[in-house]
Amino acid sequence: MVDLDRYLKPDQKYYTAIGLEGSANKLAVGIIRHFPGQLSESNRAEVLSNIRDTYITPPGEGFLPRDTARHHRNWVVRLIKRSILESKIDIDELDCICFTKGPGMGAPLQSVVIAARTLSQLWNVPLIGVNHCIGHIEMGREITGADNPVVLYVSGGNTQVIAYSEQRYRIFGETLDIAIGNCLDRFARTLKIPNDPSPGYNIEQLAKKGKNYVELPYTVKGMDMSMSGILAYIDNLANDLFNNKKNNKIVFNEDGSPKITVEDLCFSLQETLFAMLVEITERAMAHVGSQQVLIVGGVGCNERLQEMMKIMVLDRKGYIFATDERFCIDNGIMIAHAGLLEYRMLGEGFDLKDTVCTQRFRTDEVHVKWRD
Amino acid sequence: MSDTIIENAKSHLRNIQVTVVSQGAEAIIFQTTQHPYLPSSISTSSESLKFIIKYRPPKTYRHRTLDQQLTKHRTISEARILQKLTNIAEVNAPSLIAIDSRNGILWMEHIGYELANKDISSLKNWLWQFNHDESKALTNEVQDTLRAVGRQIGELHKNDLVHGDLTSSNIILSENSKAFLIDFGLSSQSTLNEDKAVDLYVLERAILSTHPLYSYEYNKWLLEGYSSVFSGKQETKLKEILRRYEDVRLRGRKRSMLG
Amino acid sequence: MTQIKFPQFPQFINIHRFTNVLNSSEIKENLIKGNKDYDFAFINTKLIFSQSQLYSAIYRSLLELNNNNLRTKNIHSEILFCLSPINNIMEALKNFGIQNSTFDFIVIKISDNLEIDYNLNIINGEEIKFEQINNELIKFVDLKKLYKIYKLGTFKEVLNNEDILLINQKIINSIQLRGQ
Amino acid sequence: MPSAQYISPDQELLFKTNQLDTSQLSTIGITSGPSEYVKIDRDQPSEAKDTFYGKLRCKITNLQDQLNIFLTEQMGKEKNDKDIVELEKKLLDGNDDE
Repeated sequence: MVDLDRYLKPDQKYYTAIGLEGSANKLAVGIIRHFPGQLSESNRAEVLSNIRDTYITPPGEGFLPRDTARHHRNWVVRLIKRSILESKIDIDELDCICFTKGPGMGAPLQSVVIAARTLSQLWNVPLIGVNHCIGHIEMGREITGADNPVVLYVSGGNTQVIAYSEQRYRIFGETLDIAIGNCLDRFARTLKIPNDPSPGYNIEQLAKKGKNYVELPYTVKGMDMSMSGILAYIDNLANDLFNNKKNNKIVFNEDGSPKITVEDLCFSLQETLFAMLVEITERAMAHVGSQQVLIVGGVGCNERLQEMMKIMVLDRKGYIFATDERFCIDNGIMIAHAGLLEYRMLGEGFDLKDTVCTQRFRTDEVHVKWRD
Repeated sequence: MSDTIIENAKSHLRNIQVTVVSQGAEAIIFQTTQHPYLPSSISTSSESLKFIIKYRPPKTYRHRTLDQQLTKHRTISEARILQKLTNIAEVNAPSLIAIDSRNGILWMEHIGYELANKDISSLKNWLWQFNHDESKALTNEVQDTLRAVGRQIGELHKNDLVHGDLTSSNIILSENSKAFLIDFGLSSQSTLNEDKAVDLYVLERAILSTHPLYSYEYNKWLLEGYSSVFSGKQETKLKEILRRYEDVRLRGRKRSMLG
Repeated sequence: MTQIKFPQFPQFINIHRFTNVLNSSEIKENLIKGNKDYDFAFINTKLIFSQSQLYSAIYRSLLELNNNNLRTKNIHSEILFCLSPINNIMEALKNFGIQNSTFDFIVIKISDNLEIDYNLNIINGEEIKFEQINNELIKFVDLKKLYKIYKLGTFKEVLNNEDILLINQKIINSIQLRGQ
Repeated sequence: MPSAQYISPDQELLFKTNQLDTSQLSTIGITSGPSEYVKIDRDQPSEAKDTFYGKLRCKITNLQDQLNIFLTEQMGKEKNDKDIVELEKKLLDGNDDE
């Protein structure tokens, strides 16, 4: 077991950290408390505050990084104030200020790290940069108690199957092109459905009313998968449906009446994409010899994905872990948690020059010092 | 996998006595002494009285239509690869006997024999016999065998086929010590040197993790065998594959978690 | 006559071998007319290289029947279709069925019961033993045509044991994978 | 009074808030508005309170506007308009597609 208290000061009763997340369209602040000793069933991290404000765009619209960055810039101070108020902590109790170093969108990451650097100099509290995905994994493990799961990380920007080995979270299989969340969001745009609370959520509600399954390309290659082909194919079907292209026999019957509905398309897209995810996850489990699966990332809140994964995992007599939207959607508490773990091992913060954000930041680049 | 899956398999294999050999993420491998259509009196395949049945069970998490399509498609493409390998003399692979693509069933020739400890003569089990005895682990016989295995993979890649899951358990030594490649569930046709490099990298990591003591020599001999099949104008192709192999190793292609 | 049965399927497979048949054209006519008394598979021996080839085709047709996936009108025509590597029923009947000039053929009856409850008086020819050592059948084979139909590669006149095993395997591969 | 210094090979400039009467200033900058994508803007910065920090925010917003305008002009000198839009997009959106 790794000693997490090598830098515990004699009179220190707990550790406290604040986490700032803004790699995509969600700005989030979280404050967490660890008590000395190993994290376990009996020694859980305490969530003091976990608030989030999502930059919403009108239906059919994507979001420009500059507007997202502006949203983060103009809300971050208010959110931090509210979070500290809510957590009832005193500023000088803070051991470190954690921020998302990457991966993510450049401009939004920048807005948040400037706030973090300013606070660090204002309060003289060390800075810790956190890999967004490691945040999801560590928070997922802490909340669900899964000690060594295969992790399926599915969000707007990422699609990865990850397994821990030798102090690294290694990427087992991943998307060869666009992330699953991105695929769902862009299809939502084609359908012009609202982005509030999230395009993925609205696709899920439509999919629940879908009845007949439309055959879509199934593109798994070994441990990886690709989705841009599926998106192009289903976009085409949707456009033919909207533009009444009667010659498309998949979409229209002989008599010209539509054979499928938007709900059917959403249903079929989910069935195909999630089947691919569950397949590569099962392959990773068999390979690593693990019986646990943890789903993290925004798309992890999808009930159909959780249901399909559960069927597979129970079939293998394993266990499935998923978190609710407080944790599986981008949040600040996960950055605080992962950052605090790093801080407890380092005993000091990053130099200012090391707090530069990066849009590309692979999960297996991080040395996981806090696990043996 | 649960017993319902084995029951399921038996419903498609009426009156066939089977024993489970292994269970992977996708398929169950059974063994039987009954040939599907040759009366035992004239079983023409060589004296082997054992046959392999590879069964892809339905995956209940998938939509039924999608599941049937996938099972059918994968069973057929694996059989097609066995067909291709029949036409490539240099590569040893099990022969196809029968296929029931709708129910995801593939009958094929059984390869290998029982080692002293009753295990199947896979390269893994065969090498493990010498684990605790350096003098036996690095003999000429082992060297020749590993070079032979390397040649098999070289011939496979020369014919633009990629295995997709090369481990020492997917290589079987026959009675007359010929090396056979098995389990083409993840195999595909590919001219890309990148795919061939990843094939080699997956094997290297597998050898490293299952035979850590002598993995340096084993991987060296495998590569020697592999390179020996590329002669004449093929050598530029070999150089390109080996260069890609280096990139893949440096990038620590995510397959690295095999180690 | 030879009777075999596959473990997985309930039907009994009765195989007869006829030579010096004189009324092929009459049989062919009745077949085309769909005469009930001619409910058998009539296969000419020119392309039957081995027993495992024949059994592999019969196995596949019974499997298709079992999966109610027959592509032809009955089990007997399905056997002919399953012998062919090309996914075209007319082509299969032409290559493997009997012509007016066929003197030598194999007759197969798939029946649900053990006893032989039919007769082959409709054939004016001599029934001989089918159950010969495997390679005997090769004598009746038109090798050149076999190579062409099953795309066996460069033609080789004299076949050693290894050649025979390889050709047999290539044929079985095509039978099992036709149209899949 | 917040200031910003611009040093380049051929010139050196010092920027200061150019509006002494802070009541004229606000936290809504000319150059930091939303893109034309945004129909309803819910993300304006909060109003400035009448405090030291409140006034400081207004001055800095003003200073930032001056800098953005000056730097955009600098870019304009060498490039034609199309490149500017392209360069601006790259700077602002960091070539992330949305």
